[in-house]
Order: sequence, then structure tokens, then C-alpha cells
Amino acid sequence: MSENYILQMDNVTKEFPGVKALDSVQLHVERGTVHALMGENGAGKSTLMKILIGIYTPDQGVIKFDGEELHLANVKNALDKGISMIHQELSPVPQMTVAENIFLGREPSIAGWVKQKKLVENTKKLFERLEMDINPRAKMEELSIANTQMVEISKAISYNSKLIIMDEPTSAISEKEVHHLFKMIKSLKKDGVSIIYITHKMDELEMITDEFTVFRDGKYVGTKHSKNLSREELIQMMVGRELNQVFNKVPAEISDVALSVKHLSKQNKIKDISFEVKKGEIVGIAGLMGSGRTEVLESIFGVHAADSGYIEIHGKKVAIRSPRDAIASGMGLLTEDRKLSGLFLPLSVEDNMITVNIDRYIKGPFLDKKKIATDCKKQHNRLKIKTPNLQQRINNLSGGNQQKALIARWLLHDPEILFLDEPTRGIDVGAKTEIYNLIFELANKGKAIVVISSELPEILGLSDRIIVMQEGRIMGELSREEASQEKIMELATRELVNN
Amino acid sequence: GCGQEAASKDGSSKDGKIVIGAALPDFDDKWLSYLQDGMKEYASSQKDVEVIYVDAMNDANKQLSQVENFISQDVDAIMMIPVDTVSAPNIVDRANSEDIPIVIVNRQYEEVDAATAYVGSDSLKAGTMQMEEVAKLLGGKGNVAIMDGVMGHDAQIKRTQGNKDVVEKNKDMKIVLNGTAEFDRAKGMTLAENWLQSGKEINAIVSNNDEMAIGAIMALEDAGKLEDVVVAGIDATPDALDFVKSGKLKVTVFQDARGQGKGGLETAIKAAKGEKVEKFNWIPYELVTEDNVDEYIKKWE
Amino acid sequence: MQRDIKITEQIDTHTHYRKLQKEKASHFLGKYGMLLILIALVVLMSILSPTFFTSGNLLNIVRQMSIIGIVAIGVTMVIITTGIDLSSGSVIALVSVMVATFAQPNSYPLVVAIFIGLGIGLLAGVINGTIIAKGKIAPFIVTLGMMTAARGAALLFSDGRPIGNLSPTFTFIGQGTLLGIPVPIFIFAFVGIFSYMLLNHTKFGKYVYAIGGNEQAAIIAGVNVVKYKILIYGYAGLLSSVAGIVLTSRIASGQPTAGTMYELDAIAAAVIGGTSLTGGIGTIGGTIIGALIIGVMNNGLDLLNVSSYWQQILKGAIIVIAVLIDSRKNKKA
Amino acid sequence: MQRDIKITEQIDTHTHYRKLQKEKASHFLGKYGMLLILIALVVLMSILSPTFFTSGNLLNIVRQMSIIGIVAIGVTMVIITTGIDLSSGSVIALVSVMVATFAQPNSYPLVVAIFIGLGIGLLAGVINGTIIAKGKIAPFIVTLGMMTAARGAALLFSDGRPIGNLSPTFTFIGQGTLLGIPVPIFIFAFVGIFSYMLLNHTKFGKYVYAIGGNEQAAIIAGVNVVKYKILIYGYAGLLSSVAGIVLTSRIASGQPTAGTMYELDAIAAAVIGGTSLTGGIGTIGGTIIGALIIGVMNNGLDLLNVSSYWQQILKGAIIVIAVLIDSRKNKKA
Ligand SMILES: Nc1ncnc2c1ncn2[C@@H]1O[C@H](COP(=O)(O)OP(=O)(O)OP(=O)(O)O)[C@@H](O)[C@H]1O
Ligand SMILES: Nc1ncnc2c1ncn2[C@@H]1O[C@H](COP(=O)(O)OP(=O)(O)OP(=O)(O)O)[C@@H](O)[C@H]1O
Ligand SMILES: [Mg+2]
Ligand SMILES: [Mg+2]
Repeated sequence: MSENYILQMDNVTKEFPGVKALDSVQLHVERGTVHALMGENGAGKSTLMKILIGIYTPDQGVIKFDGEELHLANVKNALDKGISMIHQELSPVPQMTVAENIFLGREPSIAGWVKQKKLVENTKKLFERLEMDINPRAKMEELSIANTQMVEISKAISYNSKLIIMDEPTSAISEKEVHHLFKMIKSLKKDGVSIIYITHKMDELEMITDEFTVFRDGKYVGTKHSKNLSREELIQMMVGRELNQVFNKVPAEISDVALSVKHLSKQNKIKDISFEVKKGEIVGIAGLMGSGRTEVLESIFGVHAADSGYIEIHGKKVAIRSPRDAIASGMGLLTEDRKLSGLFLPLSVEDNMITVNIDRYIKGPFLDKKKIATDCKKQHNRLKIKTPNLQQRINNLSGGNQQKALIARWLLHDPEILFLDEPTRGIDVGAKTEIYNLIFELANKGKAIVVISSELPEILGLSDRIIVMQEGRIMGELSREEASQEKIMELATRELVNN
Repeated sequence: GCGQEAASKDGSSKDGKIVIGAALPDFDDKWLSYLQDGMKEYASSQKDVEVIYVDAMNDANKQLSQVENFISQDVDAIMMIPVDTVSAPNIVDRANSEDIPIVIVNRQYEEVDAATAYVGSDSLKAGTMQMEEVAKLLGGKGNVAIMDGVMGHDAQIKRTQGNKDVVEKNKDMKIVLNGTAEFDRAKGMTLAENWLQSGKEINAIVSNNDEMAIGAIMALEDAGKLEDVVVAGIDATPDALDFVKSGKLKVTVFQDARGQGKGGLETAIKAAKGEKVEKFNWIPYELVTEDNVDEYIKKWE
Repeated sequence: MQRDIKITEQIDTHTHYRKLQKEKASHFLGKYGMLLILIALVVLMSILSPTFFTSGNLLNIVRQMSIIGIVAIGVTMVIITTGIDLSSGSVIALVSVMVATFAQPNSYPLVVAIFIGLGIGLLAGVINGTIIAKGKIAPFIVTLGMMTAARGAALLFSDGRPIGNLSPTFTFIGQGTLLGIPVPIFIFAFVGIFSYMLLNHTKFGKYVYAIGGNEQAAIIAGVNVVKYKILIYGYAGLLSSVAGIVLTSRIASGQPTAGTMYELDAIAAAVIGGTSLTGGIGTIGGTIIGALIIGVMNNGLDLLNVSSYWQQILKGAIIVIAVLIDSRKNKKA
Repeated sequence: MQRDIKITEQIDTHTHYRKLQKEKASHFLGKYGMLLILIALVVLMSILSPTFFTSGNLLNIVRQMSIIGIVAIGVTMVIITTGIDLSSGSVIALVSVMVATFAQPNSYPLVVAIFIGLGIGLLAGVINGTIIAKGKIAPFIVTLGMMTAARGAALLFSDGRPIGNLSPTFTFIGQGTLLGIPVPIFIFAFVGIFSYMLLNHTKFGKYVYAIGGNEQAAIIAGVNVVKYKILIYGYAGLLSSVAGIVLTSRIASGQPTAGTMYELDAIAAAVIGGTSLTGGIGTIGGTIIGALIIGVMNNGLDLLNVSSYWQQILKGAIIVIAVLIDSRKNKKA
């Protein structure tokens, strides 16, 4: 019986001070299968995987791997035993080359002397096998996020492990790479490799996984076959209740033009960008990776100045040289990378919320702490942020809850124009729905909203109007009625096809 | 003046000027700044003499580098106050091997006769004189606290050694406390405050320099114990002389900074001109107490 | 499980600091851990030296530490922003000679001297902050440059000599007492309370933490990072001035060599007090405790007449061990 | 369930790093910018002082800088890992007095003295590294503690006195010449080449960059970060030893006060040479250029007879300006 299983984790408990991340959970993975691990943000998926790869030690529990009991002292141990992992948080060494990153810790060497050529050759061979086209000598920092992710994937595969853990490998890559990855997974499966696959994307379940296990709040809920799975049932398992329709769009009253962007250009990154957003309107920006969507929002917001063009707010031309100016003119920006440009990791949830809005709490020379506490508490309840209290360090929250706290930051400030760049990246279904409803609510209050999303269903479900970009240019606009996934893709790739 | 600077850019004595390299250990040191004054006064009274002053910042290695720089500049003579007297012979050898006369000032050591000349006095002597006077004031008995300068510096080593030699000779005297205040007034004050809190009976605080002694006096005054404790310093700085005058600082030792500076430079110039110079040019220490303090106050005016 | 925690710590750069406040219990220890070490040190010294635990000596310690303490408070804010200030000691020296020049009896009114003193430090701090914030140069390098340059300026200005003969009204600042308590302690307390309010109850304070927590995020959130960095370094410079004025008044002379290495003591006080060099974390209370630990150590070792060589060895060891114990304790909790 | 078409963008996560080396052109300037500044400084000095550009003086500069240069190479590696080493100067002093004790004529064979010297520095470095890596204490604090303690140990061991009378075979290391070139320059060159190889062609070197670039990445790749940190600090300590031996031999005496503030010069050399205090970036070549810039500056200012006070002011300013110009140039390109 147990030979069928490459991995059996039983009664695993892991407590962090203040949080019981895992409460006596189990995970059984059959040999040569792809096993999905599902659950809301903070369910404990990554924690269990970090235990399996030797980063954390469980407080309790038995782990049997490949027939023998597993006691890991460190990551190297796990790698040696035949377990490798694609981590949820990308962690390249930016200054080192692709080849050096892939073989970090196991460089081909004689007496410590690294054989540089061999290193590059090995990488080339690996890439050939995986049909990847990345220069092994390129510096990691020069790669796009998608390619960085692909390098991490190939790195995990290159260990030739018996079990590969993939923690949200598709959260930052596009269609093409996803297909590529699935191909790799299938071929690995054929070679008898087992895979644990973590994702928040339901459709992926059916496409490549054999079984899935669901966790909720650190507890084991159940394990099922992926075939014949109903989405409703899965969601029920994950959130413990039924979720209504994901996009509950209430049409808002669309009135005057709030923001109009005129002929914005910047080097060769964005070219002659003009568009308008009206009060109550949700405008989506779609495009392939690197199409410059983020750059557009960041230029408008004054993060890096545009070379030419200007911006009008409520019909008045405004000069925006910094995010400060942008905020003063009534704009807000939820950035796409919360770690890099959103969170104050060592600070409390409360302090993270009030940064933009702080001027409103000044009473005499001091801050009105009572008012801060009540206002933040309101957001805490409204967004259902999972945290014991608002004095908790935000670093201790799961990704989804961190994202909610950042949304709270802008809700507190209540800008007239709100830019949301990938607002639901790495967020589970339950939370996603909540965030969507929130966006609709804001639009109904007459806010002008611009959303960037790489998930087409999301952009289709949210937007009144969709702008499609390609290589820094606006390729066209689609109304809610005429928009479809196919039409967006057509615009996003039109010129490429023509070429 | 300007002319002199221009000459330095030529860097040699070819235009008839005599260039003297002055390697000083520490420009931050107040006493040495008076010595430098003495040199400058003398230099400005001399025609066709240019002096290049360099500061080793109490780093023997840096001093060696600076002397090397002098050698590569081909100066006519070097006047050096060694950062420390152990590495000095080596530096002197360097100059000798390039046939550049080198005059050692202020800090004496055993092999100093390898240098062209020595101008100054014996550092150990300052410590001895200071403690002998303290011993006299204490009637040859009592508890002594010694306040060291920056540990490992020439003045600290020799002055403290001198102090200890005297205490050893006086059976009824004892060193009860010993700590460093790094030649600094604030640190001297702090150290004295802490000593006073220690509850040990202290009859004298003997300090490696005046600044620390003044710090000690301030701490003693604050604690109302200045009457009971003899404080002694070294250097006879203008500040210190005021304290001697008011009877708070019982002893200090005058070392003729200007005299040494002038004497050293004079000797170096002579050597540069190829004139014969005396090997040893003693400039003695002088004990300063309330009795003779006015004499010294005048010197600074 | 001991090992596990170790690895956790490696994986996340912030875990180390996170641990400090993770839970109420460990929060308590994190916050008061150093206080316990301070108390332990006081108890130890009291046992070793009968005169240590007397009100006179304890006042003594606080007075002695007030100068480093004042500097350390400014340095704490700088470190919270992920910066560092190596120039404090030299700025003290520059302030010292300038103030002394203007605090001669019957020359200028006292306020002139004090304003000039405060102005110098503020200026030095603002220069630091401006180059760091606008030039985007590492604070270590900028303040290292200022450290060298300000010392040179102090020496140049005073010609390397102390400036004595200060007016008695001026020397009251450092030497006087009010209600039996030395004036420097009042100044220290005032600076401490003022800075505490500033850091915990004002926008300025929140921005200090925000800049240290994530500078990029602070920019996006509309914080004028350049301006606030200049203000923060300016404030640190200002506190160096205050320290310089107290010091000058206390020793009744302007000293171009004053304050040597004070920056290191101040940084040590801040870090011992729990300020994190990686930014975003630190408190005024912690820093004051850190300063007192250093003060107790210096005083105790002097009282015990430990030789100055051994004092240095012990001080080095105690600093490291204190921080080590503190971080261990947090792990256990 | 229908598969949703998905588009993903290129997230701008790495802007921070990208800026550093965005284009080949700025890459070039970034790499050679400081070399240009060095050349500019040399030209300037040659114009101002005719004796500057003579082979004697140039050799002089290199010889003088070899000690700081050797230290700076070790410090560079430490800084690449996001660390810092403040203890170098004090370790030099401790090595100096120990070596001098064992290098008396007719006492021990030369190798004994040298091995003891190297051992002391290595040990100090390993202690630093162990506390930093295992104790997870900030390098600033650990090496500050070591700085204080090692100085105390040096003073204790030598009773505060320089130790002279060294054997001539020993003094050859610092004073001798081979083929007309001073021995310290050979040692400097050897250390430079060896360290270059180590940093660029070995696992050790890769891990130095990996730990500095992203410690977490190194850990999850199974790199024994603790071990390598210990080795890196150990190597830095070893190079402090080498510097200490050369220095002792050069001045023919063991000095408990030797090396004061050398750590700051070494760090300045590394940073001027392009090593980033935020880790992951730095080269041996850059550091050597940085050391030479400091050397040229010291030598030139002395040659020009600039007063010591002004020298300090200028040095402070030059350090900042050099780094400022360098960073400007990168931005423009
Ligand atoms: N190092 C840590 N210290 C304290 N709490 C932690 C730590 N790591 C995780 N947690 C907590 O443990 C819980 C589980 O987190 P985990 O990262 O495993 O969630 P997840 O299921 O991977 O969520 P997501 O889908 O958002 O990635 C969360 O509440 C999180 O806040
Ligand atoms: N890692 C990178 N290195 C160099 N250039 C990059 C990198 N990533 C993006 N760019 C360039 O920057 C420009 C805009 O990219 P940016 O990442 O700002 O847009 P974007 O984030 O891809 O927009 P979107 O929201 O569509 O993803 C593009 O021309 C792209 O080629
Ligand atoms: Mg996760
Ligand atoms: Mg984007």
C-alpha cells in the first residue's frame, strides 16, 4: 500500500508564535502523479511545503518519503533525498548569471574551482531538454519576471528529483509559458516524477492534476480526484461556504470625465498614450507581458516622469512630478508588486494602512490615535482581513491579507481616481470575490477606476471598457459588450501577426 | 606666504631654498601645536627656508610613509618627532641611507644617536618630576590614582613609568587606581567621578596631561573634595596655569614647546646647510607650582 | 524546537526582528529583554561594588550617559531609516569649539552661542541628509566624509587648541543642578520625551518608520522621502549639537578633539536597545536603556578599578553578549 | 471548465537592480568610472607637484597603500555579503604585537611568527563570522565589539608598549625589495590576484556574491550560508593579519596602537571602488583602484604641503565627491 505513495505526511502541526499555521494535517501523494494542494490564502500550503523541503521543522507529525521516514536538517538534506521546490516567492540572485543561479550550490568544480564552461554547457543542455530559449550567460536581473520564473522552474527540474514541489508556478507567466510548463509536467510524469502543485487557478486543476487536497485555516479538509470535479464543490471545500457568482457587477452611473491622459510618451516604453476615464467607470487595461501597462500607470502617477504628454483631471491640466503630486490631485495607485513597492514589512498592519492618509489624523502637533484605530478597525472588518489585531506586523500576514491591507490603505484615503495594478495577484477565490465587490462598490460611489489584470476573465468581468496595449501603444478599445477573450488577444497580438 | 608655497611646488632646493620636512605625530595635540608655533615663528624669521609640515595622526606607519614622501621629494633635511620611539630607528635608517640629515625632536630613545641630532628632553623625566613633587606635597605617603593618556602612546608610557618609578621608591605611597582618560578633559572628568564613587581613599590624582587633570579637578570640585586631593598634570598649558594660579592644580610640568620647536628646526637647517651640529641638545623640563606660575603665564602672553 | 527556529530565521530576513514582537509574551520580552539585562548588570555591579548602588553614583551614571544618550536618540532615528551617522562625534567637536568661541564672558548673550551651536549641527546634519537623499549615496560614506571633514574644520577653527574661559551662565548648562539633579539629566530627559513624542505621535515619526520599512513604498504612498531624510539627518545633527553644547559646558572648554568615537558608542546604544540596522525597527526607550547599559558598564568597570586594557576587552565582549542574549531570549519565547 | 486565456506582463520587480547595469555603456562607465577619476587625480597632482609623477613616488604610493589595500580586499568580500568589518584595524594591532614578540632575533624561526600572526587574524575573523552567522547578530555590532576587544587584547599583551628589536629576516618582508620593487607591493599583488581568482573562479566566490545578492536564494539552494559566512569573515581576518605582518615588518616594531581607523580607510576604498553596501556588488579591481585613490590623495596632499586640518576637510569632501561623480555618471549614461 505504502509503496504506492511517494509521500505520506501525517498529523503535521506547525505553530508560529500567534498562528497555528498547520493543525494536524495530512498529505498523501501517489507515485508519478500530479497532486494539487488547494486552499485560501493563509491555509498553510506553503508552510507545509517549506516543512517538506527542510526550511521549517514541524512541531509534530510523521513524514514518510519514498518508503522511509524523513528527518531533515536543512534544505540540502531534502535536495539530496530527491525533493526540490519552486518557491512561491521568486528568489533569484539578481547580479549572477542564469547558469550560476541554476547551479547555485552544486557548481561543477574541481577542488572548489568552478568550471565555468561546464556550468554554461550544463545549463544549455538543460534548456535544450526543456526546450527553453534563455541565454545562460544573461544576468538574472536582465530577465523578465516570466523568464525568471521559467529559470526557477528549470532549476527545480534540474535536480532530477523524485518529487518536485511547485508553489504557484504560474502566477507570473503567460499563456505560452504555462503551456510550456504543462508540457514539462507531463513529460516529468512520464518519467515517474511526482509533483505537488499549488495554485489558485481552478482551471489548471483539471488540466494537469490527478488528485487534489484541500486545506482550510491550517486544517485538512479532504482529498479527491481531479476528474469530474465540480468547481462549486471545490470552492465549498476551500472556503467552507458557497460563493455566489464571482462577478456581481452592479452597473454604476457613469458621468463626467475624471481623468484624461493626452499623448503620454516615454522613451521607447510608451508611445502616445491617450485615454479617458469617467466617474463611476471601470476601465481595464489588457496586454501581453511587457506591453507597458504598468509603465503607463506609473508615468501618470509620477513614479517616473513621462517625456511628453500631459494629464487632465476633471478637465484641468495638472503637472505631476511625483506620486505626492498625483495623490494631491486625487489619484491612488495599488502597485503590482506589493513586497517591492507596497508593504512596510516591519510595521504594523495599522501603520501600513494610514501612510497615505496620515494628514487627516493630525490633531494639533500629534496624531489622533483613537481615530486612527477606529478607522482602521472599520477597514479591518469591511475587508475581513485575517489578523489577530491591527498591531500585528504585516509581515506575519498571508499574501492575500497583505494585499487587502494595502487596498485598505487606499480606501482610507478615498481617492477619486484609483489605479489597481494586478489587484488580485496571488489571492484566493474567496478574497478575489470580496475585492471585486469592493471595486464595484467604489465605482458605484462615483470613483474612476483603472484596472490592469493579466487574467482575462477578471478584466472582462470587471471592466466597462477595455484598453488593449501592445509594445507601449494602445491598439484599441473594446466596450464591455463587444469584449471577449478572443478579441482582446487579437488586439494584443495584431501587429505581431502582421509582422 | 605665497612665495614659499610656489617654491614648494618646485619641491627641491634647486632654486636656492632650503626645504625641511617636518614629520609631526599629531596636529590635534595641543602641546605639539605650540611646538609647531615655535617652528613657524622661527621659520618666518629665516630667509630661503621652507618647511613642509605633515601629520602622522599618531600612526607610525603613516609617519614612515610621510618620511618616504620627503625622501622622494628630496628635502634637504628632516625634522621628526617620532610617533613612537620603537619604530623611529628604522625611519632614521631610511633617511640615513639616502644621506638626508634627520633631527629627532622631543622623544628620546636609546638608539637616537643614529640620527643627526636630538633636540628635546627625556619623557620619563616629566613623569618623575611630577610625581616627586606630588610625593613631597603628600609627605611621602598616601594613595595615588594615575590617569593615563591614550594607551600605548609614547607620552602615556613614559610619563606613567616615571610616576611609578617614584611611587616605588616611596614605601608609604600606593597606586590605588589606574585608568585611562585618553588625554581628554571630558573623559578625565568622568573617570574621576567614577573613582570618587568607588569609595577608595584618594590623596592624589596624577595625570598624564593637564587636560585630564583639569577634568579631575572639575569632578573633585563638584564632589567638594578638591581640598583633600592633590592634582598634578603635565604640559603647563595656559588653561592649566590658570588652575595652578588659583591653587587647584598643585603641580604641572613645563616642557618648552616653542623652545623645542625652534631648537629642532634650527638644528635641522644647520644640518641641511652641512654645518656641524651637536648630537644632543637638551631642553630641560621645568616644574610649575603656585610659587613660580606667574613666570610661565607671562611666557604665553 | 531549537533548530527549526534557526532555519526560519535564515529564510526570512525580517524574522529576526519579527520575533521581537510576535506575541504578547515575546513582545514583552522583546521590549523588556534589554531592560532585564540592564537590571541584571546593575545587580551584578551592586554585588561587586558596595558603592555602586548609591543614589549619588546612579545620578552620576545618568549624567555621564546623557551626552551619548542624546546623540544616540538622533542616531536611532537615522538607523530606523536604514541609515547610519558616523559624523556625530566630529560634529560635537565642531559645535564645541564654535560655541566656546561665542560663550566667552561679556561677549555675546548666551542665546547667541547656543543658537550658533545648534545651527552648526543642524547644518551638518542637513548637508548629510541632502547628499544622502538627493545624491543617493550610501549614508555610511557621506557621514564618513562628514566625520573627517567636520573634525578638520573643528581643528582648523580652533587651531587645534582647546578654547577655555567660558562664561559661568554657559557652564551652568553642563555643571549646574536643579532640585539636586544635574541639568544635563533634565536636558537628556527633555530630549528623550520630545523625541519619543516625535517618533510615536507625529506624522514625522510615522514617516521615519515608513521610510525605513520600505522606501519605495513610502514614495508611492506620497511621502516626500527626500525632504524627510533631510529632516531626519538634520534632527540627528541638531541632537549632536545639543550633546556638544552640554559637553562643552560641562568641561568648560571648547575642544576640537571632543567626541572622538562617540558615534560608535551612540550606534552601539541604539543597537543594544533593539534598533535594527536593516531599518524600520527601533524605539527611544530601547535606546535609552542601551545607553544606560553602556553607562553602567563604564562606571562599574571604573569602580572596580579594572585595568583599562581589560576594560576594553570586557566592553567589546559585553556589547556582543548583551545583543546575543537578547536575541536568544526572544527565540525561546 | 474552459481554460481561460491568460496574459501576463513583465513585472517591474527588478528595476532596482536593472538600473545599476541597464546598458552596456553605463556598465562600462560604472566599471571604469573610478579608474577615470583616479587618472584625473593623478594628472591633477602631477600638474600641481612636479615630484609627484616620478617612479620613486609612484612606487611609494603603491607601497604605502599596500597595507590598506590588503585589508580592503578582505573587507570588500565582507561588504559584498552585506556585512561590514570594523575590527580590521584592531586586529592589525593584535597581530602586530604578537608577531613582534615571536620575531625577535634568535628566538623562533620566522615561520612561527608568521603562522602565529596569520592564526590570530584568522581566529578573530572566524569568531566574528561565527557570532554573525550563528548568532544572527548585525555584523556592525559584532565587529564593533571585536574592534574594542582586540585593541584591548593588543594593549594587554604588550602592556601598552611597542615591541621593537625585530629580526632582520622578518623586517625584510616590509622593508626589502626584489628587483627594485618593494616586497609589500609583491604581497599586495599576490593577495590581489589570489583574491581575484577566489572571488571569480571558485565556489567560495560564487557564494560570496550569492549570499550578498540574495541570502534567501542561497539558503534554498542548499548553500551552507553559516559556513561560508564564517569562511568569509575568516578570510577578511586573515588578510588583516597579512596587513599586520607587513606593517609590523615595515616599521620594525609591534605596535598596540597600530592600525587605528584603518578599517574606515579600507571600507572607504572598497566603496569608492564600487562595492555596494547593500550587497552583491563589488570587485577586487575596483577596490584596488579605490585604495589607490586614497593613496594618491594622501600622498599628494602631503606633497603639496596642505595643512593637516585642511587635509582632513578635503579628504572628507573628496571621498563624497568621488562617489557622487561616479553615481552621477552612471545615471547620465
Ligand atoms: N514565518 C512565519 N511566521 C509567522 N507566521 C507565518 C510564517 N509563515 C507563515 N505564517 C502564517 O501561517 C499561515 C499559513 O501561511 P502559508 O504561507 O502557508 O499560507 P498559504 O496557504 O501558502 O497562502 P497563500 O495562498 O497566500 O500563499 C498564515 O496565517 C501565515 O500568516
Ligand atoms: N526586466 C526587464 N529588463 C529590461 N527592460 C524591461 C524589463 N521588463 C520590462 N522591460 C521593458 O520596460 C517596458 C515596459 O515594461 P513594464 O514592465 O513597465 O510594462 P509592463 O509591466 O510589462 O506592463 P504590463 O502591465 O503590461 O506588464 C517594456 O518596453 C519592456 O521591454
Ligand atoms: Mg503560499
Ligand atoms: Mg505590470
